[in-house]
Amino acid sequence: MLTYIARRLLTLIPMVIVISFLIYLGLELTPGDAVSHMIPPDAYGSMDEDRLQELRESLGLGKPFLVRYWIWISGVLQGDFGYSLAGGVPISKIFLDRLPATLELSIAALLISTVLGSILGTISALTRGSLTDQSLTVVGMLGVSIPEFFFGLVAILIFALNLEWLPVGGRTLPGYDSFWDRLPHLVMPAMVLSIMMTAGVMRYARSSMLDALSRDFIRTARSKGMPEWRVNILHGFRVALTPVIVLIGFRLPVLIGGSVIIEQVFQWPGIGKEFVSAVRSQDYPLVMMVALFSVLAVLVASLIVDLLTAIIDPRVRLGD
Amino acid sequence: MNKLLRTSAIAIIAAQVAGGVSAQAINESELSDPRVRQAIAYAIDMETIAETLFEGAAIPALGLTSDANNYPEGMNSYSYDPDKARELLAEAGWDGSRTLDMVYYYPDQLTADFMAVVQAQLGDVGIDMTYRLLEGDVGAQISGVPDDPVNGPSVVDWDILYGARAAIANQEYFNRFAEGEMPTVPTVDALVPLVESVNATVNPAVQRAGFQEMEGIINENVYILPLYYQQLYIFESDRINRNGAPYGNEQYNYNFDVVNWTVEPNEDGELVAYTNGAPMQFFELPWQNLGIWVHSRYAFDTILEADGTLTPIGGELAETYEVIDDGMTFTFTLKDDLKWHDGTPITAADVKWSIEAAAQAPITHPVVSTTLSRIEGAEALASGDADGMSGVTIDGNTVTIKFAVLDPNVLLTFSQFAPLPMAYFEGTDPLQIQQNEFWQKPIGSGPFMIEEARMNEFTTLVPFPDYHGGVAKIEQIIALPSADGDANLIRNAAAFRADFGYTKNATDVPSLEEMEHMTVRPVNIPYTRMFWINQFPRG
Amino acid sequence: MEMGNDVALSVRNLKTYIYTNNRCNRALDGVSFEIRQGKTLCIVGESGCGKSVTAASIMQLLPTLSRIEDGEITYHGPDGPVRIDALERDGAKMRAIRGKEIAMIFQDPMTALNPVYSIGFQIKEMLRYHTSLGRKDRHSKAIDLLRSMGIPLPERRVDEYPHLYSGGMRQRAMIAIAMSCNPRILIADEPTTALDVTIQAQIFELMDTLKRENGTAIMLITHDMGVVAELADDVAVMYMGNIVEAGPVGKVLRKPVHPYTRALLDSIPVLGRGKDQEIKAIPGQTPDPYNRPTGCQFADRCAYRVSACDEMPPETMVADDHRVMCWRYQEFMADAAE
Amino acid sequence: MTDATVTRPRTRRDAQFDRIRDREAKLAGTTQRKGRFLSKFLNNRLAVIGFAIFAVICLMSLFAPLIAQHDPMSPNLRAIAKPPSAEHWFGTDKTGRDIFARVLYGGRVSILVGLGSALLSALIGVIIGVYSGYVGGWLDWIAMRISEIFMSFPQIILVLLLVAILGQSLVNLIVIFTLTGWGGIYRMARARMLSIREEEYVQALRSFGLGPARIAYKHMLPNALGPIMVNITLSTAAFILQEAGLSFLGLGVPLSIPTWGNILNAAQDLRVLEQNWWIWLPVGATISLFVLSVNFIGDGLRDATDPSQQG
Repeated sequence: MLTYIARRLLTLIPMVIVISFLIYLGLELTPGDAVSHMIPPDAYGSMDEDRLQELRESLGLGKPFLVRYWIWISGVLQGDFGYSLAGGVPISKIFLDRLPATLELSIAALLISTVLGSILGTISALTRGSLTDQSLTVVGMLGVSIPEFFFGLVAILIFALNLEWLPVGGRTLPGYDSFWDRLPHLVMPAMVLSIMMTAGVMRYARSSMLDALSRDFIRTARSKGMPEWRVNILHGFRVALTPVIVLIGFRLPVLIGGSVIIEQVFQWPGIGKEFVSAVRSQDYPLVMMVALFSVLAVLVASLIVDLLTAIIDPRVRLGD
Repeated sequence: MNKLLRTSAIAIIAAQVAGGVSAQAINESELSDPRVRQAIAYAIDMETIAETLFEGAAIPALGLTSDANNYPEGMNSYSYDPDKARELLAEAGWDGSRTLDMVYYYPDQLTADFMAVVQAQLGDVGIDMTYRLLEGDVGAQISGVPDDPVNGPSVVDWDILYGARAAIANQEYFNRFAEGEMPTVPTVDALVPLVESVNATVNPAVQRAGFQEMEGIINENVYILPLYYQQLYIFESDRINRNGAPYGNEQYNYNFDVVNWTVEPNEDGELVAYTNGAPMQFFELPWQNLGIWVHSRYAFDTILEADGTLTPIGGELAETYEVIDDGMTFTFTLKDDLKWHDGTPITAADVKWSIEAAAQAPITHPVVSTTLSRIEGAEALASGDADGMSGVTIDGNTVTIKFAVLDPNVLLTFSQFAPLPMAYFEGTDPLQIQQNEFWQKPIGSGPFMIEEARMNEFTTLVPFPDYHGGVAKIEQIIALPSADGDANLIRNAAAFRADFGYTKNATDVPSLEEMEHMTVRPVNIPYTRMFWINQFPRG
Repeated sequence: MEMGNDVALSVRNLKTYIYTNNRCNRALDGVSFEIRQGKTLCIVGESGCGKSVTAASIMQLLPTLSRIEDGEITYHGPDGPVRIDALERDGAKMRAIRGKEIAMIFQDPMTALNPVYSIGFQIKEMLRYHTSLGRKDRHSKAIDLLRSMGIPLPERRVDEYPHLYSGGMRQRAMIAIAMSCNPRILIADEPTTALDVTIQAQIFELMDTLKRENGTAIMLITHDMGVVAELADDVAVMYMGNIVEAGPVGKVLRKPVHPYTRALLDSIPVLGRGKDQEIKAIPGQTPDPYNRPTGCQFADRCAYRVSACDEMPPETMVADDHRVMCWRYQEFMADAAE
Repeated sequence: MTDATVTRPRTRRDAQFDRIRDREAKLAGTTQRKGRFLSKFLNNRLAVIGFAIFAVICLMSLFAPLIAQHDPMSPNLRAIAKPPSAEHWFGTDKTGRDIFARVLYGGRVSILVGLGSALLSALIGVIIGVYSGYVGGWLDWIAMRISEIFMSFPQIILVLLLVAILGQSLVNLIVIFTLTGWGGIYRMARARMLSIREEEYVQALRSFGLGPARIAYKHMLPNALGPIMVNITLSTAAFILQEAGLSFLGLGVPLSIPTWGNILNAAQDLRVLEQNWWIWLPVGATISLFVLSVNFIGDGLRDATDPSQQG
């Protein structure tokens, strides 16, 4: 098991290096750089261009592309993630600041959607063809058909501004130290973020459950006189669970991606919000690290999925 | 206030222009023909746009500066007149075969809507126009100057730029008309000496005469088409009481006496006020955007103090100050017992170091940077021949600054200039001063000190007990990271999470005005939105 | 047919229809038979003839989109007769019968066992619901069962998952599950189709032993006439939802009275008859189940067809233990006698 | 006959079964069978509804110039943010443009972006996937590695990166969606090919001496079309939603072009959200309906083409 994990992780390295090179190259091809973004356009007309050029040089932006890439990648490989160009903040600090927020949001959404999605999907499968099933299917479809930022805006309008039940946004306020203090802030973004995924999980759980229920061992279990709940849950759901977990695992990085928009809507101080502003201000080192981090998240998630599958389904052997 | 400005403008335009326009193209570009530019001016119904689209939150512009005292008699208001526009186009031989490429750099919806309206109005007189948002390196795309200052070809790749000039000194509006500085206008010989003259005097009368003459020439030829004056809107919830403190240009530092403000206690009996402008990743050097952010407003004091219109009115950190030698020497004495927020004394050495660092920092505000670059020894410092400026000398609490070149804005500069504690910047290259970790939680000199800074979440400020102007009455200021023109500002305000702040975004104004707990006050600021019409042929 | 005391289960005029794809498939169209204690009833027929539906009807394990339209299924248990067809499909009463009174083993042991639970779990689950054994007793009983099914090292294998078992072992495990509560009836739905021939023999031997030792009634569904000859006491031949001929194995195999039985027997090689035996395929194809002939289902393929065959023939007793569904069985018998 | 004393209680299903049985009894003997695919698709009520909505929205957008009474681009400063009326069915926006016309014309662009990108990525994915799946070799290896690179990004991150690199424009957006979307279809097509490759008819074709391209595209591809079509519908839905999401971030199609996302973006203004429902509700509903209809179609296609799903 451990050697398997180690090997999988090792194969990630060339992949990550190639990807980082491609991103670096891509950003290199775009006009402008972080320095030009430090100046508001309204003020640009009267700035001293020579001074800015000096700043470029001092930030190392004047060096040839490959040299910069080399400096950057060797730094990263030694654990030095570099500094954000705009404010000189160590990227590791930005990550430490933002990552918990994004993880908190993603995991909350993941939990909501997993629990809700698998329960609803199972209900839907068990009542196949009924009105419940059909309504759940349509509602689920509706869930994946409404732009999530739009959902978020309407939710803010209703729950924060009209009903005043929940805060409009943000993650915390001064003095809100415990998780429970902050919980009201988390509710809306997590719910909205989880909508799409709940619908996805539900749909998937339904078909996975239907598939499991159509299998022979379900008939065997019934033929043994097992009660329905045991047939459905212990035999059906347990088997249906594997593909659902696989789906959820693959969704985790998607969630990190999906939170980009939700973080904007709800002023959630996470990685996604940081990424958008880094992209806008061409803060290469930061863009690179966020992109790489998300790639790593995808790759590691797929590894975790493999491990989880192996734990859940005894038939699966990890490839040697 | 809004009305007042408008009527004064109308009074002036009542007189007819006495023409002296060379009514023909001066190079291959049709846009170098003043009649075409005038036609554009006539084609745009700015009055109606200001009233409807901007819902009154814009004042149609007459000159580049918004101060009617700078206008000569007989300014042409180019009131909406599509027939006149068509006539001028016909005269100029405009055949409609050219589609103008309009660019802009504000990503908001209102700007896009404004562009759509302008497109329709230009189309109405026979000028086809498409518009696009500039991306990437905006600065480079709008500031390139042609090698040949008459025939071009132009370096910038567009026909019209919609942008703005936000200035604290009137000279900023005109300085680019100096020889070979303007990306869009072939050098206008008549303007070159005028630009020089307004920069070389501290005499307001001389400056005004220069501004009037320049405004007249630009207005007549539509070298730049001023569209409207942006106002700034201060909003304030009914919890806040300014206790008589004035309102002014919130983008810059002015005396708004925050020490004496009070706020209604919250449920816990604490005097907590919310505002916006907290940092997202780091606190910005207060030398760039001089008064926008929460820290530059509350945590840093400037040498001098300005009123709401940014006219210097006295000392802030300085006890006394003086301009002597016909403006070539500026000297001031710091108050006694000034302290940084960490309790260490603010010294004249801190000030000298700050002046020298600001002169070298790449992103210092242009007006400040121009003033500092005219100090004796600035060039030697810039070229690396000297470690400091020979023109800045200190004696106890007194700082004396000698200028090599006369600067008209010395007092203005020092009313906006906040010194930093040099102890934290040892070994820092001034070029990378913004990259210093100091900016994660700066130590300032103002009435409030930063208590907690959680980037992208909030910043809290508490009164500085050793403040030279007394201890502030509000017990805590909580700043959220929303900003001017950010949709979140309105959401926070609606959710009672913004007790005071400002916006320049016309879309925000009606929203804020509709909130029962909110009062919105428009403030006239020097901020003109305009079209730069590219009069060089495109390469 | 006489109704002896040894009858474990009787089925009378059973009609089961399947309603998938918005169509109606009359999978069982009036089926009657009995299963006797300590005896083996073999149900034979081509695939799709309704053998498995019969088994599923008895166990009430029909697919969702199907129902028993008509007829009676009566289980003659120790507490008196129970009308299975009237029980709620997955209700408590039905569940008490399943596994405990009537157990079933399935065609494909590869898929009939739940892959995510150990074999032991799947046996003990059964014991937990149908016996009052404690946890430890259940475990040792599971091991005993596996051992008695001839599984080597049962102490270790009891905790293994099905994918580690070979096909034959899985079917033994399946039988172990089925036999764990000493059911009075064992229904085996083609239990060896998916297995090697050598394994088949072992499995059947095992079943035969169980029948003899426990007196279990067995209903064996198969399409293999060789198996029938080997194991059956009684035989029922099914074709398109009807039992066309039923009787003791000796009579049905040796002297079939239905043309279909004959055709079925002719279409398979019989061990011991040598290489020269004539094998005749049954002409034509089975009709579309959604578009059945109105009369005798076999008519289209039958050499004895007459116009009367357009109507459904009644069940006719040839002897007191031998019945047939054919208008012309007498002609057929006469021909066969020649 | 069933003994009345021992009948089970009737359920909703029984009624349904009775209906089917009675109908069958009536139809006995007659045959009328549509193609299995079509009949299954038509039997899926949601898929038919979806297709109807899809068709209506597409046709209305296509014939926007005939249907819309107003120019979607021409502002009217004297009729700003007017609620729906006989003149303006969906009211007017903040510059007095007719929202109904904008939604129709916006549909053209949004559908072009969504459907166009989905079709393009399917085209690329299928061309490469089918060939490399059948032939294998270095081409397969390279395509696989490239797709791995694309697919190891969360989609939105990759899209944002590419927007930053390529810049904002309509064409770029289609290119970006295509770049991010082809990988999935490629992998699916490839996997289908790998399994079909082992089937006997393919071996037979090969023994006839047919070229690999002909076998792959002419004979194998049709057998993989079902899942590909499903994938196209799902991508279309996803791209249309992403277009709207990018507009929200200010990184979508330039605001000078009306698209559904750009129109809906007005809802970011709290006042519009609270007071001018007609500015965002019709377009929000249109996006959702359209995406919903595409999803219904996809679902119907999936059921209709999946042989394992009976009933």
